[in-house]
Amino acid sequence: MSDALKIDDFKGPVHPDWCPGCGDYGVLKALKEAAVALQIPPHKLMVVSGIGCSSNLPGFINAYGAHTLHGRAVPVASGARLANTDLHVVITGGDGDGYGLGLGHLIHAMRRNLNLTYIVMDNQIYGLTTGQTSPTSMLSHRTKTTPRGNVEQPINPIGLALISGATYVARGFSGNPKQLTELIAGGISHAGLALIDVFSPCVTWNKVNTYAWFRERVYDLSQEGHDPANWSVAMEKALQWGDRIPTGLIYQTYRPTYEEAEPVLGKGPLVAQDLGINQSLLDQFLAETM
Amino acid sequence: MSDALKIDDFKGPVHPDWCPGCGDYGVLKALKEAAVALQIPPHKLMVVSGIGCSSNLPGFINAYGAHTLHGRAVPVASGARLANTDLHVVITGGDGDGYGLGLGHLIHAMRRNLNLTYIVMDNQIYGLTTGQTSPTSMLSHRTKTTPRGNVEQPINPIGLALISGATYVARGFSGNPKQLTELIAGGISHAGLALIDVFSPCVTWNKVNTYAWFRERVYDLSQEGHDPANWSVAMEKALQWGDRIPTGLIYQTYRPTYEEAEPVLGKGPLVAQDLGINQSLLDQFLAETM
Amino acid sequence: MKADQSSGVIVGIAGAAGDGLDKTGDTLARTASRLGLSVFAYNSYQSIIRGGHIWLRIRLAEGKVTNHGDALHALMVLNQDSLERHVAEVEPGGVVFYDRDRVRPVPTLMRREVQEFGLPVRELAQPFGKVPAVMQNAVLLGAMLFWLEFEFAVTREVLQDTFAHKSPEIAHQNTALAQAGYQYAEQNALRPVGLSWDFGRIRRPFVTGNEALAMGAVAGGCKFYAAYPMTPASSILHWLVAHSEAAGVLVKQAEDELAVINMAIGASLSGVRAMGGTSGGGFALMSEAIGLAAMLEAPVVIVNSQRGGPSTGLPTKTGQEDLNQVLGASQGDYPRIVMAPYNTRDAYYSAAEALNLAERFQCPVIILSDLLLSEHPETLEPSDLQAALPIDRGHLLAEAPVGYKRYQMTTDGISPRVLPGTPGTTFVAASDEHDEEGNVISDQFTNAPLRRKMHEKRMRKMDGVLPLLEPPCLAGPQDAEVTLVGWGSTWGAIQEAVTQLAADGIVANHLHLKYLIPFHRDHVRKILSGSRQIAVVENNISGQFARHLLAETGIRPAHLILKYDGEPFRPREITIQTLAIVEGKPHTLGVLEHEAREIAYHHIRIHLDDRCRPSELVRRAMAEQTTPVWHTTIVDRDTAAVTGTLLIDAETGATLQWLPA
Amino acid sequence: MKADQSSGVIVGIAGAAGDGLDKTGDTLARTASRLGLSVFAYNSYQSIIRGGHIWLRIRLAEGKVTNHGDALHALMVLNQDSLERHVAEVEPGGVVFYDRDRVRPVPTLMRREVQEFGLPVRELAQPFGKVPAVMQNAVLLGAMLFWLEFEFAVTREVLQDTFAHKSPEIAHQNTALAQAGYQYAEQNALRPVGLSWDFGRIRRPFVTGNEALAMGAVAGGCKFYAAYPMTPASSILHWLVAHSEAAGVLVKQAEDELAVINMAIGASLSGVRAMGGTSGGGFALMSEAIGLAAMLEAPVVIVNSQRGGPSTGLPTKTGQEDLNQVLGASQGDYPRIVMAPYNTRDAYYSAAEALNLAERFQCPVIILSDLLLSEHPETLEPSDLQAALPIDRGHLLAEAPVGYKRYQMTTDGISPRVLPGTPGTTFVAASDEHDEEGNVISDQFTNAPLRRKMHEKRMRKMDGVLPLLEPPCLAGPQDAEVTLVGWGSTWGAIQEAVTQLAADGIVANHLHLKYLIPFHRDHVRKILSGSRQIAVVENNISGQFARHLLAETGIRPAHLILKYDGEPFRPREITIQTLAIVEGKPHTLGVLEHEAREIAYHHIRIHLDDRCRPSELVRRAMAEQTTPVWHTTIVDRDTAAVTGTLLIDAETGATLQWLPA
Ligand SMILES: Cc1ncc(C[n+]2csc(CCOP(=O)(O)OP(=O)(O)O)c2C)c(N)n1
Ligand SMILES: Cc1ncc(C[n+]2csc(CCOP(=O)(O)OP(=O)(O)O)c2C)c(N)n1
Ligand code: SF4
Ligand code: SF4
Ligand SMILES: [Mg+2]
Ligand SMILES: [Mg+2]
Repeated sequence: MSDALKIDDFKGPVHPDWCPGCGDYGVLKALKEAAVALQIPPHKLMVVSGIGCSSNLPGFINAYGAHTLHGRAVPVASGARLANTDLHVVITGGDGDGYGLGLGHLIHAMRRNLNLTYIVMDNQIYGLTTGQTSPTSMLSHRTKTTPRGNVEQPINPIGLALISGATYVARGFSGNPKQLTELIAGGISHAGLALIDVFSPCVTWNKVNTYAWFRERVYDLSQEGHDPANWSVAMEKALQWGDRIPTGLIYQTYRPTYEEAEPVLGKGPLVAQDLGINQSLLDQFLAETM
Repeated sequence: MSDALKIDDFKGPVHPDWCPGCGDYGVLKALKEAAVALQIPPHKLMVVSGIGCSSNLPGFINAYGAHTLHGRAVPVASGARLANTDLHVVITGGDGDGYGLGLGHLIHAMRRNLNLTYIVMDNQIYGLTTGQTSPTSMLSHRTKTTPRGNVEQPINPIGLALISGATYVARGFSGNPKQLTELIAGGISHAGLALIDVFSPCVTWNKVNTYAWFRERVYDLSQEGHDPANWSVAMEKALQWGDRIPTGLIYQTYRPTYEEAEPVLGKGPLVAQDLGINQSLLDQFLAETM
Repeated sequence: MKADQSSGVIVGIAGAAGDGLDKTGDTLARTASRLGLSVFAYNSYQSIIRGGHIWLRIRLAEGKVTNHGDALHALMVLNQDSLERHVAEVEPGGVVFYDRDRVRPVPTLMRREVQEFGLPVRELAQPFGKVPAVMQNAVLLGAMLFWLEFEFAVTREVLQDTFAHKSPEIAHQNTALAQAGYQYAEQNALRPVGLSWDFGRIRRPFVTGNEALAMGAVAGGCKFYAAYPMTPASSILHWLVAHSEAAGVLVKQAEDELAVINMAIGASLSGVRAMGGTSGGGFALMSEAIGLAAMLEAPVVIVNSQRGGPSTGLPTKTGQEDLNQVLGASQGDYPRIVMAPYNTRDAYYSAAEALNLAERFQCPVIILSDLLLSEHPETLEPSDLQAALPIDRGHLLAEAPVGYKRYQMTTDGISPRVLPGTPGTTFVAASDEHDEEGNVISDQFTNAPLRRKMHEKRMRKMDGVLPLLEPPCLAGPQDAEVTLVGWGSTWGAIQEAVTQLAADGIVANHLHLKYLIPFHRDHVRKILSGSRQIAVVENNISGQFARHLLAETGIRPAHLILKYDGEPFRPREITIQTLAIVEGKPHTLGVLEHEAREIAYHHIRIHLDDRCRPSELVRRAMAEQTTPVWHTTIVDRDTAAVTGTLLIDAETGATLQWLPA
Repeated sequence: MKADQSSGVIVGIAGAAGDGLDKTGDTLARTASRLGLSVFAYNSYQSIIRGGHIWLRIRLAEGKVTNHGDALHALMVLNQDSLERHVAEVEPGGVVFYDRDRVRPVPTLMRREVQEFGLPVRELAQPFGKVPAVMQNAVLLGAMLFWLEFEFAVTREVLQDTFAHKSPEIAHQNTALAQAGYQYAEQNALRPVGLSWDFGRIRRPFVTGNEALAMGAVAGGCKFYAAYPMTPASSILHWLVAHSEAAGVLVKQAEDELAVINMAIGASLSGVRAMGGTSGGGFALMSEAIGLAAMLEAPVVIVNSQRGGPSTGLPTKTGQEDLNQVLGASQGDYPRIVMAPYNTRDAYYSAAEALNLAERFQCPVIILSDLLLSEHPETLEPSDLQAALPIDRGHLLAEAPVGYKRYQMTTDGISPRVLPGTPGTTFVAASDEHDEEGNVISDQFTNAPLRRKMHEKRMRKMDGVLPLLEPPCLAGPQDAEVTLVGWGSTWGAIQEAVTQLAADGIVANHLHLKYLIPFHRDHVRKILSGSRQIAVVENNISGQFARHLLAETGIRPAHLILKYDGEPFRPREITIQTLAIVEGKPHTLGVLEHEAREIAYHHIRIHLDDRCRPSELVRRAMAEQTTPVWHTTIVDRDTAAVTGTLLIDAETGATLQWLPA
């Protein structure tokens, strides 16, 4: 036990560049705690992000990582995972990144059911670009680009996940680190795609959806006897918003992962397989054409 | 009544280039019939498509049109509609176009609730590119790119529409032209975004989801006392697949359209508004900076 | 040009999509190939699944042929439209095969001494039960085989092999039909082509550029291929997916091209050789991530198989129109390598080479192919494709040294790589500017000098590339009258044009570029400085390569030989333009008679019914027009009575007016 | 360089994001502007919302200034890091303002004769109640105003106007704090700058390039603007959304850049003037649709405001790195226009001109801006921006003539346009190749000659563009020793460099290009043929414009003056490099002492704690190294005791080794 991994083993090379009080600190901590709980060595963990305040996370944890393009973390992570199924691949990013530009990839990834854990730091705003409306900004929210209030119905990430075939669907709150750690650890352990939408307040640009705002509203599904195996109930929970907002594991199910269905991976991780071709196989390929 | 519009008024300049028996013929006909039913003059109708067999439709109807990029019909149509709210803007395209490459745009358009009618000719295959798997190809479907059978859970367009805030959600079958005409006319009349997913068999590449396959399974919701105002029931219908597949108007509701919420459109269609600025307004803008 | 053994016989098959002419062509090509002939085929088709117009040309010769050639010696047409489109192309001494129940010859369109050979297809097919329409081509094919003086037994074998997995029934039926046509030709005194073939009987692979490229990728260690279907790149995906397990390549059809390249980059970051394929529109979508790969220093190979643009353009037509796009892809400056394989064999080796270069220099490598190269099949020599290729993984470490820095600022710009999963270190590959360890310097750690040095480090990698690439060399005599400069798939046609020019008494030479970035600046400058006249040959309207050449070498080619109508060059087109250059004749963009005729056909197809066709065309000045006009008489197909006159602007190509008779 | 009225006083304010220094700077700039001075400010900031390092420079002068200048005459620092980063830059005779409770001066870093002026901020703020940290800057500002010899009353007015909408309370508090600083300076014998300002007291607009461009778009009839936030284009979106109703522009924040441009194209098809804005990465995503606009002949204007790349690169830093990308955007050849405004005033007119050109030629127009031009504010003359601009909608018909063809093949390539909604005709705008009526010819109607002529028709439009664009002209004497060639936002710095060179006895002239496509080939060739030496000045590593120049004119500039560290050129940097060129001195990429110092600071920030800093640097050859090394002594901030030595490669910039003492 003495060489068990501790949280300090995941300490990143630099201090985060987030504003003091930013919700993303809580997510970073919970991710580290989850890695500790699962005893994943840093070199087996790969954290992939897009662009945004939240997407800076990979730089702040001791793990392999990729900090890619705005909206493209999901396909990069998908490739990384397919190429090396020995890695635990976690995606971290923002609501703009994941539900705006990257929405199509996310839905396709969910129906594909790759073994990925996707943590969205959902602050309902574009943080890094200084406070524009985001796909999860609430109706009437006045932001830099909606001075008269947002008129587009926000994305429902939980509902989308449920309808798109995600096999692990959860919502966390960075004000509840214990629950968040469990949700993330659960997501990483889960065989299949896990989407964890996390309320992660932007203390600088979002003056509506603050810690206090969430504290008044969130409740923990696990304390209300919620059955995460029941899709219909999960969908009901997905629709709940307002005075009471559910958090916790909303839905979990099992179906074959994409990796399991891919015969080429039967021979082990792609990265460890042989390269090239021998003449007899090439001749066989050529013979087909004659 | 003598100068009422007839179906021949919508006859396009050329004969469609679809394969004989393609489901898209039925959709074209139904669209024309709907225009006749609504007596929309051809010059007030604008049909926008992406790329695919189905997306060739605008060329085959007498109306203004745009035949754009694969997956981008929705934003082009959105711009066209915002710029001229006197036009009825109908989007026509395929499942690959709309639910593959274009999925993100679609979901954002649905939550935006622009007054657009989107008809997806869903043949569960990529027709024009010769038979690859599509986002709606069923599990196990063997296509050119899934020789061992598709392993990705198909997109559920109806469910996605419901969760994304579409205000008119319907499913048609090109084998049932009467119903389809009504659904399209209903969609065009509807104030807000209408998504009409149409089973439109590809007789060349999809040997599974044929006319016969659908005929055995589809039923008409309107004949079963379905209440299209009930979201939860609509969601149940969205999940129904297999022996019985519902068609008809699945869900309809009303909320302000984007156009209604946009103050600049208060002065009438953008295309008819004045251009330029006068010196006093410019001076006012400049004064803000001094 | 008459058919002969060495320059070959060229046969054409024309019909509509869905007529099954690809199968017919395949049977012919395989028969020839099994007999030991070289084959080069090119299929000109449209973006339509059924109907439209398909035009397949197959060139057969004893020696290697590198393009689909100029002449047309035999034509098989499956409908009237096809006959009218192509019959005028048949060389004197040639032959036209058709089903006389469906097609009526138009003698006025034919050149002299062309045999008309109509077969009573329905009657001949009768004895063999219910025969689907697409199978009836076999009757015409049989006659053509007789004309070609091929042994029927070989075709029988081919048909058996082809349909073996379907049913022996179908194989048998096809064979019987072809044989009926063969015999009918024999019995009805069809005059054969008259060549004394020396059949080598060596079996040769008959592969397309995409198949070769896919096999080359496998040989080169590609383990991950992602794509979204797009003509003309799709068949790489199709081949790889079909051979995925055997070849050990994980193949992923993604939701769009953005996903394609980003998945490939992800796979590359994890350490496998990854590739993606697309055409111009998909490449445009990928362009942001090309820069990402460069910034992350993730090796990745992207194939852009070009087609006619701009935009959706001509999805099933060829072009070399994406050079500008590839040169400009993505924001900022970054290292990358661009190569354009010049033939099918080269496509195989290019794929493997690209994978090596990508890993060696940890940067994106782009393979610029095009529809011609991607899709045309040709026979290769059995020894052309060698399986054992060097796999150079570059500076890849199995273990992380102490103090390891992923983006170490080295003198050659190459930073040793360890892969995620390696114990003892970690790093983040970041798209923001970063320090040697990968920490971003776009935020709190802003640092102008570090940025400068890291930017230089990346760019410095390019210095190492050129020495590894084989320099171009001049084919033909140094002191030729004209130097033809080409790149990519035009190689075969230019090469043959040089031979044709020699026959016309003009000494030309040929410089062909495969590597576009980096560019063999000094070599090319040296070679071209000895040239008397330079003409760049390319398949686009603006001379994209000529511009690149100027920007790289300072040499402005005096002449451009361009083609941008969607069709690949025929050698003779290059020859004719070269002759005009040598003779100092001006090049005009005016509408030629046969082009005006085609424009008239278009008007008829859209606006007049199928019962008429253009007959005479006269070019005239008109009072109200500053430009001359083609007066095109349109006649009834049956009665030849004049239906009216169509006026076509002989400069702009505009259809000006339709004057009914 | 000493401060003077005409070349101006340059003050710097340095701190962290969130320190409120933008407000402080704004108050200063507005005060100066209201006094009648010209102001040019440049803010160098990072991609971080709080913390990091912000570096704002404000140049104040009686006459117009066109750039942020070279020297630094006064410095206000809000934290220790900022002091250490910038104090060495303060000119002899200058002054440093700081809060003496938070910042400690480092005399060894300072140049001679620099006044150290620490204020007891906490104490001075005491009387005014609970003052938020960000407001305490006002105290330092007050002292600076005294030093500048500005009238305090004007600042009072500015503060009142600025905070009027918030609360009179805050306005009052701010004023009191500033006044306290002002008085403290007076009482503590701060030596003022010593200029006898001639305040013109003309109020001038103080606008950024993006604001000017947004206003110009409104003046030019833009009715639809779509964007997705992206630095440095975002503030166009912000300005337009805030003024949307007043200006009558429908502004749409879309879900991504693909949607942005496609929405703009849709709006354009419906007939409104539409524009979109982004930076390089977003432009990459748009590139497919740029070709779409060209193919549909849909007028659309896209602003690409460049930042440092490649990839995410330096999101808040400037660069001119996207010229290649813009030249290469999208597959195929197609007509388009590219222009790069050269200053704020020009940004206004460029937007309107771009909208006119787009409609006149029915093609995409790209405006290449950059972070410097987009974000820096400067004072304009009140008459600079004229509201009444010509709006040329090109060949737009209100009614459809009989036989109307949307894509008519005209001699100038421009086909008359009718808009959807017009009775009497209909057409489809198709991205596939099409005939004059818009019917696609990529399918059943395949037609090579029609394709050729339609492709030529589109491209022919370009012939009409150049005559409408103002040709570039040479500034300065014809027979100068060296010609500086620039494009876009570098105009101001190059202009001033020419003046500086004159002072150094070197006659230089200046050719500045605004229009990049089409290119004034003949004009430029003629102008440059008279040049003795040509140096291209640009903000990128590869000389993208120099390559373009060569490709367009055949002229290869002998020299490149490049900067690619994210910062805009200062005039003196250009002057120095020009002098080196004239003197034939070689340019080296080696790491200079101050750069090695910054690299050492980076190492300290990441690996050592904040208690040490670099002191002496010595450049030495080392036995094991082929390249020389900067031996950097690191000392304790408090005790100045040596902590260790850091070795930095003087060629590559690599941090080689840390040797603790
Ligand atoms: C293609 C592209 N478009 C736009 C941007 C600019 N951009 C950077 S971050 C961001 C949004 C950030 O919002 P979110 O993803 O919610 O992250 P947050 O900062 O709120 O954590 C945007 C628009 C970009 N980097 N790339
Ligand atoms: C960016 C881009 N990628 C790929 C293509 C190639 N492509 C054309 S149509 C098509 C799919 C068509 O499928 P669908 O939308 O379902 O239409 P269908 O032909 O089945 O009606 C594809 C992949 C393209 N035109 N553009
Ligand atoms: S701006 Fe918002 S999201 Fe970004 S670091 Fe600050 S608090 Fe967090
Ligand atoms: S390929 Fe399929 S979808 Fe396309 S036209 Fe033919 S039947 Fe219709
Ligand atoms: Mg956010
Ligand atoms: Mg489809």
